[in-house]
Amino acid sequence: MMTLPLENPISFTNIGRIRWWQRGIFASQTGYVLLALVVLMIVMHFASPYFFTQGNMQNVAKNFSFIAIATLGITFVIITGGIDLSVGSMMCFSAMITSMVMVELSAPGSHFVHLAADGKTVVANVPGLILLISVLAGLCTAFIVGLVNGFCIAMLGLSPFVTTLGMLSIVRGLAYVVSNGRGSFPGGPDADYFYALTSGDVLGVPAPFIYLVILAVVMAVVLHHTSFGRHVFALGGNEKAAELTGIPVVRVKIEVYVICALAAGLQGIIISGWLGSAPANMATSYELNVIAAAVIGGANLAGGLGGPLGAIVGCVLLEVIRNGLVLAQVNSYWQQTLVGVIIILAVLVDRIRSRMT
Amino acid sequence: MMTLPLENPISFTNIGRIRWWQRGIFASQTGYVLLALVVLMIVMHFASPYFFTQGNMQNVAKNFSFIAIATLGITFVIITGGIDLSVGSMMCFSAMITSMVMVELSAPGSHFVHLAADGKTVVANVPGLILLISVLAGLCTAFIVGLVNGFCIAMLGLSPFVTTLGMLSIVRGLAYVVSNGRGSFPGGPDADYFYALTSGDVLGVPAPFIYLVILAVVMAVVLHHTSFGRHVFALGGNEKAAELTGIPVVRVKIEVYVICALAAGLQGIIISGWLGSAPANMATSYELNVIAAAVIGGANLAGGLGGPLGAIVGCVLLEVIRNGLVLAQVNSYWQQTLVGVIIILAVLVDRIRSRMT
Amino acid sequence: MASTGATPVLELTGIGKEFGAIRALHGVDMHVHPGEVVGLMGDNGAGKSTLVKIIAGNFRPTHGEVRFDGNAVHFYRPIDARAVGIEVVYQDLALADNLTAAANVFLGRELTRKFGPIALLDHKAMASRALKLFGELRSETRPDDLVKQMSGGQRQAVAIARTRLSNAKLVMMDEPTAAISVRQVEQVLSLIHRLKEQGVAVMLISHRMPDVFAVCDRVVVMRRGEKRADKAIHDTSPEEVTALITGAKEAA
Amino acid sequence: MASTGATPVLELTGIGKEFGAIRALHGVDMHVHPGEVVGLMGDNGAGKSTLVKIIAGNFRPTHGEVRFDGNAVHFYRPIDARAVGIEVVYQDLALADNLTAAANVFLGRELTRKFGPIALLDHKAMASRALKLFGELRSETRPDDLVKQMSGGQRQAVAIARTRLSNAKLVMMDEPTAAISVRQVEQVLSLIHRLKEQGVAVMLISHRMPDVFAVCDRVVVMRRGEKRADKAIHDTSPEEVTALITGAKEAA
Amino acid sequence: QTYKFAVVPKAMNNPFFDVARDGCLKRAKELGNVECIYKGPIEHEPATQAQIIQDFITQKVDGLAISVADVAAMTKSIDAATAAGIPVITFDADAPGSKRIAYIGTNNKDFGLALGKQLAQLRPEGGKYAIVSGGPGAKNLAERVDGVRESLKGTKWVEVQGSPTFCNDDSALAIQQMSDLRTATPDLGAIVPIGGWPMFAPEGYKAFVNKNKKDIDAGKFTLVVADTLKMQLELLRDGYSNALTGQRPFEMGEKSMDTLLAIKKGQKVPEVIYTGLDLVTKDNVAQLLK
Ligand SMILES: Nc1ncnc2c1ncn2[C@@H]1O[C@H](COP(=O)(O)OP(=O)(O)OP(=O)(O)O)[C@@H](O)[C@H]1O
Ligand SMILES: Nc1ncnc2c1ncn2[C@@H]1O[C@H](COP(=O)(O)OP(=O)(O)OP(=O)(O)O)[C@@H](O)[C@H]1O
Ligand SMILES: [Mg+2]
Ligand SMILES: [Mg+2]
Repeated sequence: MMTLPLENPISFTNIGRIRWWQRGIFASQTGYVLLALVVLMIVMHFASPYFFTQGNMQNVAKNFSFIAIATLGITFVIITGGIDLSVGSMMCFSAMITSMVMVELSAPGSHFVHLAADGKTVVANVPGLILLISVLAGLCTAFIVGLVNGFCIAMLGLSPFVTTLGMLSIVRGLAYVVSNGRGSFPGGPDADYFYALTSGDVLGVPAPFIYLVILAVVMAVVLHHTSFGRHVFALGGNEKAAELTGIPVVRVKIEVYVICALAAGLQGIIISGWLGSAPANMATSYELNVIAAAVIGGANLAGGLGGPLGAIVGCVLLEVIRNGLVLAQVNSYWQQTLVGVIIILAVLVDRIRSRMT
Repeated sequence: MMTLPLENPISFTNIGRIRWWQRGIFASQTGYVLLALVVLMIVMHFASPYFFTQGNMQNVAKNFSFIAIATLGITFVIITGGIDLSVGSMMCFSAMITSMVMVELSAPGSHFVHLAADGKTVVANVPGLILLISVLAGLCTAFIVGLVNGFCIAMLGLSPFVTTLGMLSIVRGLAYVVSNGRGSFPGGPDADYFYALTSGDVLGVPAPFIYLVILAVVMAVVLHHTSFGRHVFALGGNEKAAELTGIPVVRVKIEVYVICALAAGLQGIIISGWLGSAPANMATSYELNVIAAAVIGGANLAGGLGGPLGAIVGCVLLEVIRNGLVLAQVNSYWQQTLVGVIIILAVLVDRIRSRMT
Repeated sequence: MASTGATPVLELTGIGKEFGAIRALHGVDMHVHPGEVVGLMGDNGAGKSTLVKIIAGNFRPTHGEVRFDGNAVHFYRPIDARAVGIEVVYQDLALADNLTAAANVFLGRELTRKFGPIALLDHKAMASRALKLFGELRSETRPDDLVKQMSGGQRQAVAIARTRLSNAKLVMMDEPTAAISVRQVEQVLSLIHRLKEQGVAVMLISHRMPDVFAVCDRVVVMRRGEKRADKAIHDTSPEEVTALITGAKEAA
Repeated sequence: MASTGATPVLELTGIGKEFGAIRALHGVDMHVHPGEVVGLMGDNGAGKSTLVKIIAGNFRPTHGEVRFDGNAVHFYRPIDARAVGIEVVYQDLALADNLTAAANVFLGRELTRKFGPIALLDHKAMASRALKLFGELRSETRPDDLVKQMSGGQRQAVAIARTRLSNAKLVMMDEPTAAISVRQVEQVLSLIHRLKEQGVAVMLISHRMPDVFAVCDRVVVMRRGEKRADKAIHDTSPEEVTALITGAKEAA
Repeated sequence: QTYKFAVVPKAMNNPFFDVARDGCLKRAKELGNVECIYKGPIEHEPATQAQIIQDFITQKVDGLAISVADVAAMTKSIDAATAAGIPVITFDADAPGSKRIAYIGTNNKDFGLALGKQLAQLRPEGGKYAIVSGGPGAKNLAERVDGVRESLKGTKWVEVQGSPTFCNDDSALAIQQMSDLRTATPDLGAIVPIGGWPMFAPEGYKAFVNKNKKDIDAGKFTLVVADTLKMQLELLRDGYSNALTGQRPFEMGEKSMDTLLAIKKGQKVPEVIYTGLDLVTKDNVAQLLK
């Protein structure tokens, strides 16, 4: 289209410079919760001299990575203004499918493992293939569940809360059905690779933490530098407007629930690798923790706000509270009360910001 | 103010009559979920001959009344666009305080019970006074918790999700602390009144059901025929507008959380009467059921929509599913899956409506 | 004309407001007398709505003082401003979409009937009163329809109808005629005339030059958060005001 | 003037729409030719926005047929209408409050740069392009500000700027000048002129009589969901149109 | 004639009850004329369990075997069932004051005492110890904690602050808490989980043990764990714990069916049937694994 030459270009005389501390993370809930986290860590340091030991820090890093990947996933959903209560069940179901498939494929006589003449089992195919297939099977399950969630919410227009609450029940039930309540254990020739990939570490950094960092960076790029991310935010800001401006709302919504389910599935598989088992009650009621972590980190359940950094900060905060209270040898009955108090105090710090403006 | 005489009063020539089936309950999610409920009950009748027996219907009536009162309370919160995750813990804590106070006051030597000459205890005061005081103590606790929730959310502006999640933890922790993890039992001279009032029945109608009906009617009147109710809806519709038009937003919000906590407290006290005990893990994770019931019945988590009939229909539906599947002797692992499927199907019925318009 | 001798209803001195790095208002002095209609004009983003919101207790000013009826006032919430007699038609209308038109008109001051100790809403009275108010505005708005389902102009009529309920001392209207039709515009202007006759001070924000010149006694022009002109209407012309708004003329 | 011989871009026959008991539209016939500017006027609640939303694929009509470029079309979603070349400025603006002005302008058609297989947003290009568009409209709107924090007129500028991105065949503007200032009104009108010159059909909904008479070739008047008049602009007068709108004159 | 017996666990998400269930199912199949219905609350929650019992009463099952989630609450339900003519027995967790006909299971106090005694025998020199428990509301677990404390009272073992921790039957959490306990008190001499939770996650458990392998081998850190599921025995065999004390849930299931059938046939049954405890150490683990 043709543009008019501007006689006098628009200038903004009443706009000052935004100071660094009024911008980006410093003006966000994430920033203030991070501040609260730092304060909390200092307090914990004085409550227990062992808090800042290398071993404990490794532990904390591993433990929070265990829910952080799922939190990254649910953050997408929360940004669109949705919610996914099925993440806990999904973690369990994916883990279970993965280890069942792994065991199944490793059974002598399957396509992958043959009996050698001397009666010992021999892996006939590429090493790692069984692992790959079983992890894919677990993720595939998650994919399908995410698709069903997305379909019900985006196409049929059901409420995300009810749909995913139903799915929580469905998926957990299926986990009981397939395992007959017994849970399952990864096994077979590839189990060792599996354990190495899930609970090993690289130069002292736990593997799950590395995955988390990679996924968080990818997520940051996707959210802020791709059209898809833009659409996710637009959906959460004003769904009607998103629809009117031609954003494929249905597709974006479905994608978001699929991402969330996949993240939960991956999370479950990693946990099961660390546990060495996929019990049927694994990750029960983790959904509340995962949502809480995202929300504490600054995602807004009303939609339109959230990001990977916040998700991680929220998870770290929850883990530091848990770990710290045990280290500080607080009476267990009081622990639960204190967890609640600290959570509320941590988000309260964010109010400093509104007072300051 | 003076009014201008109208030359020609406004008439609306392009407005037809709204047919009865396009109005009120018939045009609401509540109506369609009610329809789904009826269908489900018919199915259950064929699945189990015991379903429509008088005894079972009484059971169903009692069981759903057990979460329905709390659901009425949370419906207020949901209408304002908030959420309260602390209801389950609140139920437990109130029940525990009530029975602890009851036992405490009934101990010989307290102001209420004296030792007679023959060594037996004698109630010195009015019969029922102990009961009254202990129930008030339980409700008072709920009142305080509701006040704290409301204060954090309305005055400090914290997110309802995080605040009440923190409170869930705090209240449950306190329940463990006060009972030392052991729970408590109603006792003393007034325990029998207590049991009569909570698990008795009037002409075959369970007492909790009667309370429920009374409270639901009161709630309907409050929501639709008082200024307070109007303000609750306005808050859910557009909080900013409510603030601008001079609605005392802070007060209404606090009141709403107090009502919710009181309802949960009352609910807990009734349950403990029926159970004859207030165990420390009572009502664990009931918050999801309570919220689900409200949402299934047509309340909208985004605010502005909901009512007592919907809350009750939601509770009945959940109870019929639970009860029906046990009666139908469905494999218990499949039960959980089916619960989820039926919940989703029930709200799906509501989509018929949008298709029809 | 306004009685310039009396104390002004509203007096602003050195009002400033910053949103982070944006200086939305800077050193605004202004006063409005009872029975005076002041037009507030300015380019988009000049700070008009911000000024209205400060007077209405919606924001607190970063600098300066607001005096109402001769006393310095500090409004913490909109309800405080309403209590002293300030009524506002907000630019974004401030309607609760899930309520009916009648409910919105009476929001915050519902009509009730006492039944013993209990005050129940008087639905009928509110609906008929609302219908009368809409009729006065010549607006085809049905009191029992949900605001969600209404057209832009109907929504605006609901917001304007609200100000008619109380005996306000100052009525501020932020672009009340933006979305409404020719016929209703006339009604709103005549409404302003009637308010003036009753001694109510009115502040009218509008981009419609003819409307401002039809009803206002005085016009205040804002530009980039600063007051550039404050003139009696018969001392100025639409051309001058336009020049002030666009910045072609610096001040007057 | 419009080339009445060619096929119309848009042709409506017998369009009707009911919302429950409300008959928002009834038997509306209408056509718009390429390069023609049609003004759509009517009282509040007359059904103008509803008609726009039907053409834009937002609602489906209860009765009647929409033909675009000579073919009968059924839009299921707004994106379908956009795909064939219909651009709309909605009355409620359709902005995502949590995004910046630039992001809103480019919503649904972001500019990207390819890095291998990955297409990343080109923030700089979008911001500078948006700034240019706002400049064309003479609007003091900053591309990097959040829409949430913007004044009413700045928001409207963002919504108008959107239509400038594509090569639309039909642009519908639902009260585009309601909230904007004098200077920007001129720019919007001149924008409409330019669109016309490029052969784009424009449908302008406005309550501002002078604007309609300044740019439109033809004016259509609606009343209570029915079309009451459809006249070339030089065959009518503001007075007649006003009479038609208010119902003083039944039809013309 | 066939009988329908309902087995109601405290919580279906606990692997312990899966074993009991398997016992019931196996025995029911062997008996031929018995059907075993296994159904309980998903999580440990007394009100839900009471509602489920009500449903079974409505359904007129022929007998109920209940693992009591809350004594007072279940006493009412058991009495209601008895009033409706349904014989009730309890297993795993008892309600002594109720009208239940028999109890099949372990004495939880004894269980705790046994755990304590094992620790005292392994490490008479004493030290600091911590307990990991399941849920703060479970009575049987509280009894076990009391048992452990009682049997270690006269010894040189002292309990650290903050013990017991509650893992809510969550294996991952149990292991995390064990690591934290060890970090908090580096000279911690022993951890006694009074349920098998940490070992239900074998890899995580092994990782924890491997970190402390040196101390364990040196006899400075001891793990005495409750329950004797197969995977636990294997872990013990491989040197990942020092001792196990187990109940016999499978037997509880079997005996429940037998007892209910006997009651139905009008035979007299003993009021308390202890299924006994298995005390396992390196020496006898092979025999139990057989
Ligand atoms: N909440 C806010 N946060 C940050 N900036 C704001 C906020 N509200 C307004 N502003 C900015 O302050 C300036 C003045 O806005 P205001 O709404 O007062 O303009 P206005 O004169 O009413 O314009 P219009 O005629 O378009 O309604 C604008 O630049 C706007 O972006
Ligand atoms: N979603 C809806 N549901 C029910 N009724 C509706 C809905 N949308 C519009 N209406 C009704 O349809 C009629 C026409 O509305 P519309 O928005 O088209 O009017 P309009 O001509 O654009 O008016 P304005 O000039 O005020 O914008 C009104 O009576 C309105 O109440
Ligand atoms: Mg404004
Ligand atoms: Mg309109």
